[in-house]
Amino acid sequence: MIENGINRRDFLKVLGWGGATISLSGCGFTSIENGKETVVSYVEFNEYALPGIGVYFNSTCAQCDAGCGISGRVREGRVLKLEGNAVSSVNHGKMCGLGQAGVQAHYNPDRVREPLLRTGNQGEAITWDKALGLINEKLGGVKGDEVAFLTGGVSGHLKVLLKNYQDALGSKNHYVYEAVSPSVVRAANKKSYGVEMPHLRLDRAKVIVSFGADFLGAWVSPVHFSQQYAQFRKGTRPEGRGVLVQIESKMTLTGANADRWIAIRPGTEGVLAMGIINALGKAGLAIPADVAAASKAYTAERVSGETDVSAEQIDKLAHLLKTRTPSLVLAGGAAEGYAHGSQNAAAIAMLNHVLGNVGKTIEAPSRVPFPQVEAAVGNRIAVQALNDQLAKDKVKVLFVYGANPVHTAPAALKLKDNLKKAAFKVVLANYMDETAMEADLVLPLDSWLEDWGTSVPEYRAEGVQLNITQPLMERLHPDTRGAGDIFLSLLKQRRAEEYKKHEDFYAYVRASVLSIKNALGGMGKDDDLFWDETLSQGLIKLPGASAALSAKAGPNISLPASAAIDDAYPLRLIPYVTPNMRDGRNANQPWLQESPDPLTTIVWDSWVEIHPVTAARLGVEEGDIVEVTSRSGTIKTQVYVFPGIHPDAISIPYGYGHQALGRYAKEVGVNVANIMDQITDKETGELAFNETRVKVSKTGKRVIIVKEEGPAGGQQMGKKIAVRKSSDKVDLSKEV
Amino acid sequence: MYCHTGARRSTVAAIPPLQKCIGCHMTIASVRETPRIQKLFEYWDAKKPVPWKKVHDLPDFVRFNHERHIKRFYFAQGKPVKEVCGYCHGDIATMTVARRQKPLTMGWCVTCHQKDHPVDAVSTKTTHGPNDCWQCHK
Amino acid sequence: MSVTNLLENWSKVRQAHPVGDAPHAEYKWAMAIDLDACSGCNACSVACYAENNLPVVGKDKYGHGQAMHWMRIERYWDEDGRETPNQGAQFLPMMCQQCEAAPCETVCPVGATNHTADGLNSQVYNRCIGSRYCSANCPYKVRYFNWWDYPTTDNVWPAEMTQQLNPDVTVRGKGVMEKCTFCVQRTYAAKNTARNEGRLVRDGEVQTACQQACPTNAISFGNMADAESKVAKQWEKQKVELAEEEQNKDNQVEPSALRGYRIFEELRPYPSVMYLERVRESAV
Amino acid sequence: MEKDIRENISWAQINQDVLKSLENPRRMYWVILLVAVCVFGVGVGCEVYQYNVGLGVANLDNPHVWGLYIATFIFWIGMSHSGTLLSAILHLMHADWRKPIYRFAEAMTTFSLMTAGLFVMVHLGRLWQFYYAVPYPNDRWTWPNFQSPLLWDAMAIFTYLSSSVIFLFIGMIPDLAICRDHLQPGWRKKLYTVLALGWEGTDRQWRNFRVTYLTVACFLIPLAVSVHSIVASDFAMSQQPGWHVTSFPPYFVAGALYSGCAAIITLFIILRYVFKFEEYMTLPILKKTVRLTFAIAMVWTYLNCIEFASVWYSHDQASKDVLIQKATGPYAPFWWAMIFCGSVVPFVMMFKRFQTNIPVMFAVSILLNLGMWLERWMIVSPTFSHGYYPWTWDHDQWPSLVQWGIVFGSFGWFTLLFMIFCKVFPSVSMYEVKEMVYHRSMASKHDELAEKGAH
Repeated sequence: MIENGINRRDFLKVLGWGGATISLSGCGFTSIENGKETVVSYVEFNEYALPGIGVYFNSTCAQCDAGCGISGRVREGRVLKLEGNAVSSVNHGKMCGLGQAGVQAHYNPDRVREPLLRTGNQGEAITWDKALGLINEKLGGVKGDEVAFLTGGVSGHLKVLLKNYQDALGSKNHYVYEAVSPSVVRAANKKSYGVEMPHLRLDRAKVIVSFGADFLGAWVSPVHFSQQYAQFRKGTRPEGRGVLVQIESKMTLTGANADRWIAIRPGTEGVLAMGIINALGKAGLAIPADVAAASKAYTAERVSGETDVSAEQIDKLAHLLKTRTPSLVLAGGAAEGYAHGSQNAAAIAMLNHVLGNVGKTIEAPSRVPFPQVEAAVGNRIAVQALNDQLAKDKVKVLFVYGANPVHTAPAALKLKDNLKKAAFKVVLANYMDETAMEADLVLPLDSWLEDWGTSVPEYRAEGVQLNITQPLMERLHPDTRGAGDIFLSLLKQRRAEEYKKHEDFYAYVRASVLSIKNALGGMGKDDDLFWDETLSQGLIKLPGASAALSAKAGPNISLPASAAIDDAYPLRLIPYVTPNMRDGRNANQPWLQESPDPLTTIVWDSWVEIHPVTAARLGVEEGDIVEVTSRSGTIKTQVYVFPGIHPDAISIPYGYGHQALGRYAKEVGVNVANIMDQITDKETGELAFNETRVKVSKTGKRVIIVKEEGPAGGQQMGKKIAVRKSSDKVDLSKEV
Repeated sequence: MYCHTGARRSTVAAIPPLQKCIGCHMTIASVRETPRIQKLFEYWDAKKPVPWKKVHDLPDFVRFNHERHIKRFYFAQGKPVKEVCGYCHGDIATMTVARRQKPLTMGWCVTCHQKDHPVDAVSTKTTHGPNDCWQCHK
Repeated sequence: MSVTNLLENWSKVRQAHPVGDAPHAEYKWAMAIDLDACSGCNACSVACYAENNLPVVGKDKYGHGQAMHWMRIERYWDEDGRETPNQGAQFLPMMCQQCEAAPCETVCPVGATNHTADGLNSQVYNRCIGSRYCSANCPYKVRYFNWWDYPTTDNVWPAEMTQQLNPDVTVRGKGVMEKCTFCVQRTYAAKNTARNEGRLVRDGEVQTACQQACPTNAISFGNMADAESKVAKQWEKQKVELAEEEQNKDNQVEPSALRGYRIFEELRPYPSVMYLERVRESAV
Repeated sequence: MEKDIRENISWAQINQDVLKSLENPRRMYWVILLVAVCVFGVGVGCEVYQYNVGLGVANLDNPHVWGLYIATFIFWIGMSHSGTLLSAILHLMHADWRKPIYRFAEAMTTFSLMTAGLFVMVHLGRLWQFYYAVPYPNDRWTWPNFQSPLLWDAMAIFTYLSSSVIFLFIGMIPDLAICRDHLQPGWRKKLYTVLALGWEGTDRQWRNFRVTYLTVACFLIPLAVSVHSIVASDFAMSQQPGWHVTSFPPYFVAGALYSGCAAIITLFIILRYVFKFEEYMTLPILKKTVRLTFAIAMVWTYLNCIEFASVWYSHDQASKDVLIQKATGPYAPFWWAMIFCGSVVPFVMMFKRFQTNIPVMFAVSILLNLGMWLERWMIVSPTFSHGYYPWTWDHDQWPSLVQWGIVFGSFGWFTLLFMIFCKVFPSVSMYEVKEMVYHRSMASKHDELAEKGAH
């Protein structure tokens, strides 16, 4: 349906803003006025667009890294709304709120519109030639290992290009940073399953026991898991309705949907896992000798003492797991975020082995046939490493793309100061975010609805798929460019010969995809035809053999005795990764700010969740402004008394409190990263998210919290509104 | 219907692409030099879209579906184009500069939606336009 | 001139299906929402903002209860006094229930809200004079009033944002009431295509924005007049009768094992949305 | 008991006294007028602001969509009833003590109706589209919704307003003639000449006059009752807890008469002072009015109890909740204040010594009005903040200054109209007072004769 990029750009020509601007006069005037309004039409023919009728184009969502396929409704050359791409194996035509808000990333009024060069404290607009020239000049006389790249997770051909550019510069320092990535679990998985990201089958499990994996909210690939979850809940499926047990210290969205939500003392997840294994053994489940030995010490009494989970609850759980197989045990953010996170994760993984879930509900992912396009997944250690390099003055030129460490990394790192040591910092950005503010040169990026590209999601839902990103609309601002285009032109500075055949990134992507056409199942197809099909699909499914799982359970697990109470800082801080904000990169999209946090229903601000008991002890009430102090710093925010949290812990949402980014994000809430201690997981060296210990003190100020929930709170006042049935009182088998 | 191809396929009739205007006007020597046509060509050379004035402009909370009306009166009942389009747009053919000849007010629309029309050329069955607010108000 | 018109069409304007004498001819749009599938993720709500040009009101006005979310997710806790909510929370998506005998319709002084032939509760923005009686009389409180002039003085859509506005949906100015329309612009388009092909709209051919987004397929929407549609089947299986104010299954001696129910049925608005009760495992 | 009025006032004296009120009132008059103008100005300012910015400035919200505007609207409608009560009902009952005071009571009716009408407008979100609610054949072929109590309201009020204006005017004709004949030439004389409709005082004119007056009076009474019943049906016909009460129409009517009488006492005292009407608005008349008010107060209290009881013993839990919330929730202070002002304060009026004590009665009448205003507010607001749907129970929305400003301003507007009226037209009906005096003197004469006859 689409010939090639050049025509497509024409096709995407916007047909008169008319529609929108006029409709602003929405209600009110009823008269019919001659010639008051004007309407414009295309200059040239195009057989695709029929004014008044929406056309759908497929592309890939870039709001998070899950890589959902999208299908954008385009009318009169403007993209109006995003729907899920039914073909995509990640989201099967579905979408989350975060993705829906993608159009606001595109139309955002606070986007950077032209290259900005720092002069003093101002950014001075310069031309692209000047900007690129400047980079070239700054790179002159700088050794390869003095050049560093800090990016978010990259994959596909952009990754290839980036790699080539680094090679061209002779730089080995590519730091891939993801503030909220499940990196500890990856490592643990690698150990106990042989792969970092096994393919999970929630839809096959009869029981899911999740140690703080918020797979419905913000964990790895929420939309995909949500769909599996829907299957899992169906009473009509052969396994019957599945049972979800969520074990965590702070209730996540997934926890809110669990049949049984178990509040566990922070950090003792591993202990509970071992306790369950022990209980399973007692219940008569055959357990490998070494494992049994390892778990023997974890008696019900000890475990319930340490974890704060009652003994009979543990037995019930063991019984359930024993009787209903296959089951699936997940280790998520809550479990991994401690100095002994790896141990927790390992213990939990062992539980899977004991229950024999490996191979049943935990499958091997398919292997990506072209490793060069495989996702380079980010972690938090990257930014620590870079920070050390900067501190040691090892970095002269720094490129930043798709990451905002100044906002997301713990302030304890002093990254902001260390950045100053790098002589020349280039930031590729959509907004003037905190990191861009530190830059010497800011290069304005296309929005992902204007850009070309390919990507391979890290979590491979059903087989590998190469996602295509393509423009749904012509550039809003003439002077922005795609990251691909930028790196391509930078490469041309180095390897002109090699790359001059690629006019732009689009041409490069097209050429490279077509070069492996046969491997992509385009055997014998005409290039243009194959390309058009690819574009109209928005993705290519890759034939991929699945990797092997090494089903070995490492019983050597050393869990620390439950940490002693710290009197100075008695409470545990759990930074909450919300479904809307995630790491806060999308905070400037008003829909996300205004769509309430599912659990507290708070909007437009951050808050600290405190258990009623703790609140009573501290003498605070809802709306009190409190100081939350850790060893690394202090922040002030409003109290929300919340039953869904362990009394030993408090929780503050992550990703708020921007100091830049734009009108909808700036000064909204507080940044919890400012008080996170730089404590790392012993094995992987990853930042331990939940290790920070804090104390809470009143300031005496009080506000009325702005939230969706009214004064009646979660009460139904005896009215029959949201009703719940117990599973033994309902017959689901005959439902449609 | 040669120019406003949208009329039979979409709710909006759509202004034809400039290319189409040019296509004919290239060859119509008689008016080729008149100032308005000159202007047309200026836009064409500049490859700029023409900001046409809306002569038949409805309020933005009203939806008029060209397709439905054309489908019914032209295709089903086989009325001549002149009449079908003319009913709302007047006799455009005779205008150098289009003018609005019909009131296009709600009452005016309703007068028709009250009337009974034959469903198509052959059948004797009649029905009148829908009376439900959401047919036209959006 | 038009007193006759008034008298003739009165019944059309004031029809109350199915309690009235006018049965549903071709279409009766209805919904079923499975609370056991709903995870409360808010995707539907955001999708609604995107589809229906809903204004973002900002913190202050949200705090004043002037938010404009046509679809809101409500979060309830157990009320049996357990110290921790160890059964999780209870989410409920609430939007206009498109009542068949809608309390809002009868009270509007100018008849700006009416019942359409396909069983929707229409709201005509330009007819509304803002007496707010409809909202006052709505048991679900799902009608939202434009307290401010969001498009202009409040500048809710600055700069390029206006280009995202959906041309098929009016942008409401100050002083009018608005509410969920079951995405009437979509059903309208679907009916249009269907008519071109001389047929009725097929089941699944048209989706509401919320339904299309919902990652767990908790929402199903369709034509109740078509007995083969999924929605019709669900209602039928759950033994929920659109035209009943009290369901037969609830009068049995032993409690029904079915999950379907409608909110505030006893007030006799005959809502067109059926909810399916959330299920909680008894074994843990 | 002492007399309502001296029998031996000469008719000329009456004319003179009353006509004086058109010429030179006390200075207080001008003070009041000035204050009224300022207060009204505030109201106008607020309304202009609200019109331009949007109703949000009133600090209403979803679902709390109605506030003081509706409450005050009902309050003013209520005020209007007493005029009819005094002039029409008492007229038919031949209670002739009403004669000196019914004129200004009628004026009060008219003007409070006008004020109420304003609130309908102020309340609208799109005032500029108001004409949509008016049933007239239009090019859109559309009609308002005849099912909506709000529409009945509009119609009832308009009818009531127009007929009470007519009633007021007819009742004035003979007096206008008197003014015409006694005033020096000037714009006023012209005005009276026109309005007097060439009244000569011939028998025929008097006969027609009596008949017309009687007819309109009879027409007005059912109207008055219906108007407030319809206002009541705005609520009673809705489905909301706390509104859906069968006894609302009588309850509202009683409340209306109540606040009306209270207002009459207030104005009675003011006029008596400002226009030096001590001769005519005598304490005995005040006493009668006070007693009447007390009776109505008790009726209202009774109906209040009826309402509570019917809610309490109904099976409608939601309504009960609303009632409980009224008495205990955020609105409790106002609710109890209403009970106090409406049902406790009136007992002061039981005592003879207070019934004619002007300062006390003034204070009491003000309190009663306050109570009645609170009553209206307590009917409107709590239901919103505590309706069927718990999730949307809102934080009690405190009305913004704009809302208060407009309510405040309406009092200015009313006083303004009323004061101007009293200055331009005779606020005491001369011819009826003459009748009254005449009858009284006849009566006393008759007694004397009777005594004579005995001897």
